[in-house]
Amino acid sequence: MPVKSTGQAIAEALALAMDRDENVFLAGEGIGTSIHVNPHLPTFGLLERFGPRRVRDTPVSEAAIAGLAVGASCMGLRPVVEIMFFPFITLASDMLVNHAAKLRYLSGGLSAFPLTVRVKSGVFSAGCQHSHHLEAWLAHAPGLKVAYPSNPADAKGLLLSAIFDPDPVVVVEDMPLYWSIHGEVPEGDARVPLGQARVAREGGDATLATYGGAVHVALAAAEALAAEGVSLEVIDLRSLVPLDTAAVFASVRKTGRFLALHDATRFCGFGAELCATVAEACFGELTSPPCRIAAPDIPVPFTPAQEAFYKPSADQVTQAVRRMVRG
Amino acid sequence: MPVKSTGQAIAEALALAMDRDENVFLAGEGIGTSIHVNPHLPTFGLLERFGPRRVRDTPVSEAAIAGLAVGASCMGLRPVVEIMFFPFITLASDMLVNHAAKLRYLSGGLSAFPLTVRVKSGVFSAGCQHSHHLEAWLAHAPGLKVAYPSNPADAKGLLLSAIFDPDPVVVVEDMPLYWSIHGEVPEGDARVPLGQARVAREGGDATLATYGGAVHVALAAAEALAAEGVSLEVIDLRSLVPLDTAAVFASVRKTGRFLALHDATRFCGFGAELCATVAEACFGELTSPPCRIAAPDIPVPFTPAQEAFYKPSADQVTQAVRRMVRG
Amino acid sequence: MQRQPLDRDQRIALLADMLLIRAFEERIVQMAHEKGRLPGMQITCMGQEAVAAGVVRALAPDDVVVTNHRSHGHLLARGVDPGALMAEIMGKQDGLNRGKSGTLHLADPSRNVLMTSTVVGAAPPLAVGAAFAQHYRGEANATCVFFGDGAAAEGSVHEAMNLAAVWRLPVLFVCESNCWAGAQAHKEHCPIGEIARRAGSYAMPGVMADGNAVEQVHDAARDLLGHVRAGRGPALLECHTYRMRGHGEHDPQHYVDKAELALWAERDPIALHAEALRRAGLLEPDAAERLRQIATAAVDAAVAFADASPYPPAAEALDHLYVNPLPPLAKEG
Amino acid sequence: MQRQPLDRDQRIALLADMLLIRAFEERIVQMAHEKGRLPGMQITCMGQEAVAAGVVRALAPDDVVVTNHRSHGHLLARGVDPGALMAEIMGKQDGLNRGKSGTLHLADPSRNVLMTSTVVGAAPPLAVGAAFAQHYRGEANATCVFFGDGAAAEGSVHEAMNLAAVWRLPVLFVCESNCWAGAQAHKEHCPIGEIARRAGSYAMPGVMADGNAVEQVHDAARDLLGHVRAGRGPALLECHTYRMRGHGEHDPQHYVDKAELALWAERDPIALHAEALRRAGLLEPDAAERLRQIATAAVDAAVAFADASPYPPAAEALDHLYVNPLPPLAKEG
Ligand SMILES: Cc1ncc(C[n+]2csc(CCOP(=O)(O)OP(=O)(O)O)c2C)c(N)n1
Ligand SMILES: Cc1ncc(C[n+]2csc(CCOP(=O)(O)OP(=O)(O)O)c2C)c(N)n1
Ligand SMILES: [Mg+2]
Ligand SMILES: [Mg+2]
Repeated sequence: MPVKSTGQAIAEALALAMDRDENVFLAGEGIGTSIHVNPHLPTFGLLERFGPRRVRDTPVSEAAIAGLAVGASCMGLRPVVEIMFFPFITLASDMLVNHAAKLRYLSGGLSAFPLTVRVKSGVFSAGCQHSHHLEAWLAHAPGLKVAYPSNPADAKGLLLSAIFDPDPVVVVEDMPLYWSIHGEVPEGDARVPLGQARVAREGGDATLATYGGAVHVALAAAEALAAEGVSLEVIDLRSLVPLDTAAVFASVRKTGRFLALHDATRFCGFGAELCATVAEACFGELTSPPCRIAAPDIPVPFTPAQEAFYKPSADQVTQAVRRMVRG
Repeated sequence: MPVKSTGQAIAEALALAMDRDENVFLAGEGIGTSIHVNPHLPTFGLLERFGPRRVRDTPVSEAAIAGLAVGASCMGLRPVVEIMFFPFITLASDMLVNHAAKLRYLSGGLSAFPLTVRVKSGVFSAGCQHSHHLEAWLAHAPGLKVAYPSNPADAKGLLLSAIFDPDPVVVVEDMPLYWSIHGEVPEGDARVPLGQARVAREGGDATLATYGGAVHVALAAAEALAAEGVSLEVIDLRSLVPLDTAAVFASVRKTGRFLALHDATRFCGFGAELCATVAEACFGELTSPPCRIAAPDIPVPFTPAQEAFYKPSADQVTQAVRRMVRG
Repeated sequence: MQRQPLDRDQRIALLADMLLIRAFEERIVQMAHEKGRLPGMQITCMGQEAVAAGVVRALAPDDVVVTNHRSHGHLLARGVDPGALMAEIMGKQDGLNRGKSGTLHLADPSRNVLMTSTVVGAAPPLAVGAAFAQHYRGEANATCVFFGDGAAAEGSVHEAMNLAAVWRLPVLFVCESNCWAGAQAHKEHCPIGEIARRAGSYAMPGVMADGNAVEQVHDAARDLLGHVRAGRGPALLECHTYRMRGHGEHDPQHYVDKAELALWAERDPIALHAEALRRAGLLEPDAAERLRQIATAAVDAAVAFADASPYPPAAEALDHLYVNPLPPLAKEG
Repeated sequence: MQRQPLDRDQRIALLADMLLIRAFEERIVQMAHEKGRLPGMQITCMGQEAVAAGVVRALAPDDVVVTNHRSHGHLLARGVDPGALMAEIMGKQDGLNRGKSGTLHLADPSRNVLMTSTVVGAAPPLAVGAAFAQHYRGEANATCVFFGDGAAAEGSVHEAMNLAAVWRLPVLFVCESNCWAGAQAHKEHCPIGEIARRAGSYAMPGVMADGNAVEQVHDAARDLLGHVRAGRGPALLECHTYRMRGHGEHDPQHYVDKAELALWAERDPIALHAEALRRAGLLEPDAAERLRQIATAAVDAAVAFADASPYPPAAEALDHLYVNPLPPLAKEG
């Protein structure tokens, strides 16, 4: 299989979906003509290839972008729109939460909204108005589905599933992965179903569930722990809604220990859902308290050392696992 | 102490704050001239009493209302603005989450934003574009504080604390309580500090933590359980941020059992945070898995029987407690 | 632009539409005050019938309608079945949306009443999306969106108009300017008194019509739809009218100047149009009354249909959220 | 409106301001391309100095400034210390905001540069809040808010203008219309080519100024501030200028027509103003060069100051969030 960057894999999914279905179009700020000249950007070259009818630069109007997706999808198109950075999803949140997620329900099942929102996440020295991990918001909005890939093959496969899913799906893309993570990517329409977690590394001593860029932090920690004889199972959730609780519970039943890891802040983060559901379902099998490793409850800081302080590290993971395993 | 409705108690807090501090003003849609003639509405009579300079009806512009609060508070005023119904907080969420919550941090502590947002919540036969419990969103936004009173005295006391707190505070008001719940309300500036839970009913067999209107559901359940010889301790959290974990943990250490209850949907709801934190901190003391009682993961339905189906009931609580206590 | 003059049947159809809407809304008002009869708040378009009839009759069947909380008139003018509408307002199983919508979020995709949002200001961006689909597919249809004068203060309306303009999308923006936004008078939220003048911010034509003169509304809508359908981008029609009742039936209108209300009552759109038809010799003496009876009978039948329909089962609350529902979450052990 | 003509010192001060801003931005550009020197993206106002100097010099010290991501010029014209500014851009402890803001969210409340938001379109509603406070207290000051032409497409800008207008708040809206929003040309986001014309939607005066002619900008700002201070409500000033570099230094401007860029380079605001002063006999032959050297020296000193400042401690990331911090969460057993 060819090796691609995560950004290239996403671009491949977008191109494939557009080739396959005339109803697919792209819209967003700078997705056609971009300030960037970077072949690892997911929309690189797509304007040239598909033209301005299907690859549409929008004004800076997040509510209208989301409204465009809702309205067009209700007419049977398959919009794939981009919200440039995660904090700006607030500006689209009425359209996503009160409309994309609810209008089918309100119609009594008469309407459908097969739209996809791509949103760029991550921490990249721009401070808290550009970086804010809000996946727990999306996951708490019934009617949305949420995918959060960690690698090129999943980024492609989950995006394809999202685009061809009949319901609204938000795909969170950890922007730094675009160029930092390369991997084998199956050719063609290689979808990864929503709601199927992946065991990123097998292990027997403890289970860690995570998603997105944090998967790589977890894998680094698992590697370090292996050298100490501690074996950490890393589950890459891949989608948060639907959530593959079966995979998580099966692993916890095997290891008896559970950790959740994410770049979002801790309080009311997605890790709370994970720990709560594991505590409820696997109470008898847990040999130690579930544990969250997450960012502190602060905005993403700007100055480099503080930014690093914010982001959960492999070190924090190894320490937490060690404490857990050694009692 | 005089007995008041929850709405009257809130009105009392607003009037008291305005009397005490010229920097306090009110703004929102219909908070001056209202379509309602109802003495249990929190802003009833305030326009007449304080005049249109301090009680300001705004256009239907939630982002501008929130921006008004952020900008005015940065200048030293103490705005108290209203977002009419909880789902519309989405439209204010950029201003609240990216600005009210972050601008002090970004200033390196030079600025302060002593603003209060009152938002009306609850389920009242208007469907899911008027009813959506989003307190977990607010609690997941570092930089905000969140209060959620259940009765007249707390509604008054928490609102006073919010208004005079130097940080941004969102106070969620369960609208149906305005007229349905009456109680004794201390006169004068009787603040209830943010971050102090209240034991609403003592009990020894299990601990239930909740807030807002759900407190009354929990108390009804506790009453029913008492008749069966099961004693449920009900903790009214009163504020979600800061969260009085000490009070919750102390109770769980006594009872060994924990339930979280709220009207919000279950997945990634505030109950996840409660169960996760209890599971982490009180693992050894828990004799059964923590348990969430929450709305199903659907929008608030319109038709009456489905609306009732949505809302967690005392029956659901008693059943869950029974299952837990009887093993 | 050349516009066909309306023939007799068309002019009478406008009257019949308005009478049906009026009869329907009068019944809603009546039932709203019968305890336990209708769940939730009841918002009517009483007095604004000419906007609904005049605009909607100007649309082609394939045109799309997107509307807001004050939508009964738009749906009825569109030919939506009054029985299914009434049943939905009651939350019944045979309602348009199986009781999921209630009065506030009515949709009838079979009649291209595509979406309704009760979030003030949300309908315009939704409509822009629908119009985009029409444009993308090369269809010659338009999307017509109704919003209130109060809604014009929402940022979403600006974004929608701007996007429709730069992309030249076929949207007819219809502002039902009824002098109120809740208890707020027009001048308290609009500094220029006229929403239509904002069309200039988006290089689109903006027309202010007398919203109580059904033929004026109709003609303006037809003209602007001509512009829109010709691929020349969106257009804005403001219809100046009056909300004859409170915001909803829970609003006693205590803040409304009774003299102002009386003045507008004299300009009742139905009476005005009937009078015009009579003067033109197109309406026999008892014809209006006959049409009114037909409308009443239709509403009677609608109520009977709705009354006969059961409520949907409570557990159906779990349905209709996703096309592909989530798998049930794994449960303990 | 009667306006005092500027005296020699004032006209030279405008030149000095622009030279300082230019020198500062040139240094930022240079340092942006030195690896590891400046964290994050670097956005400059190169070419737009006349807007910053012309508008900010028209303000009184008690007036409030709210700005956006392209703010260096606004702060420097306001007299903010270049050393503290440079240190902040570097993320240093002696930066304006102890490294918490970086280049994108600079605030200096001591100079009434109250808030900066890098959320496009957010500055105007924040400014309306500040102006409300001035109005509420009966102060005679104004709030001046800078936003881009791209930002004008955001709903928040509409809401802000509308609210300021109905409440007649003292806001001067300044649109820096620099022909680009990222890689998007003006006509792709604005259907009328001129943001100033939208003032008519809010019953406020709207003026389009040549944003490269500092005295024209200054005069227009003074006139509009006169209107604003007189309690006659907000005003809108659009300054037509050009973003001479990429959106930020990470943008190679590959989509920019080099001929267009060259045309604008010929209209450099500094050269234009220096030439005007020279023609008026107000600038000795080497005076401009002397002022340039002063500016360069100030920037040298700023860089030296910033370089000497340490980074703030990592754990300080936990500070400055709340005035009344949350109590630490209770921990296990
Ligand atoms: C975003 C939002 N804010 C507030 C409300 C509450 N609300 C419902 S209708 C209304 C007034 C709307 O006035 P207008 O747009 O003129 O429509 P009208 O009711 O006059 O037809 C308000 C404020 C809402 N539904 N949505
Ligand atoms: C709400 C929001 N959307 C998108 C962005 C990304 N962004 C930053 S600057 C910019 C372009 C702004 O253009 P304009 O307002 O004209 O300002 P200029 O950069 O030209 O000064 C965009 C889209 C943002 N910061 N905030
Ligand atoms: Mg209205
Ligand atoms: Mg620009």
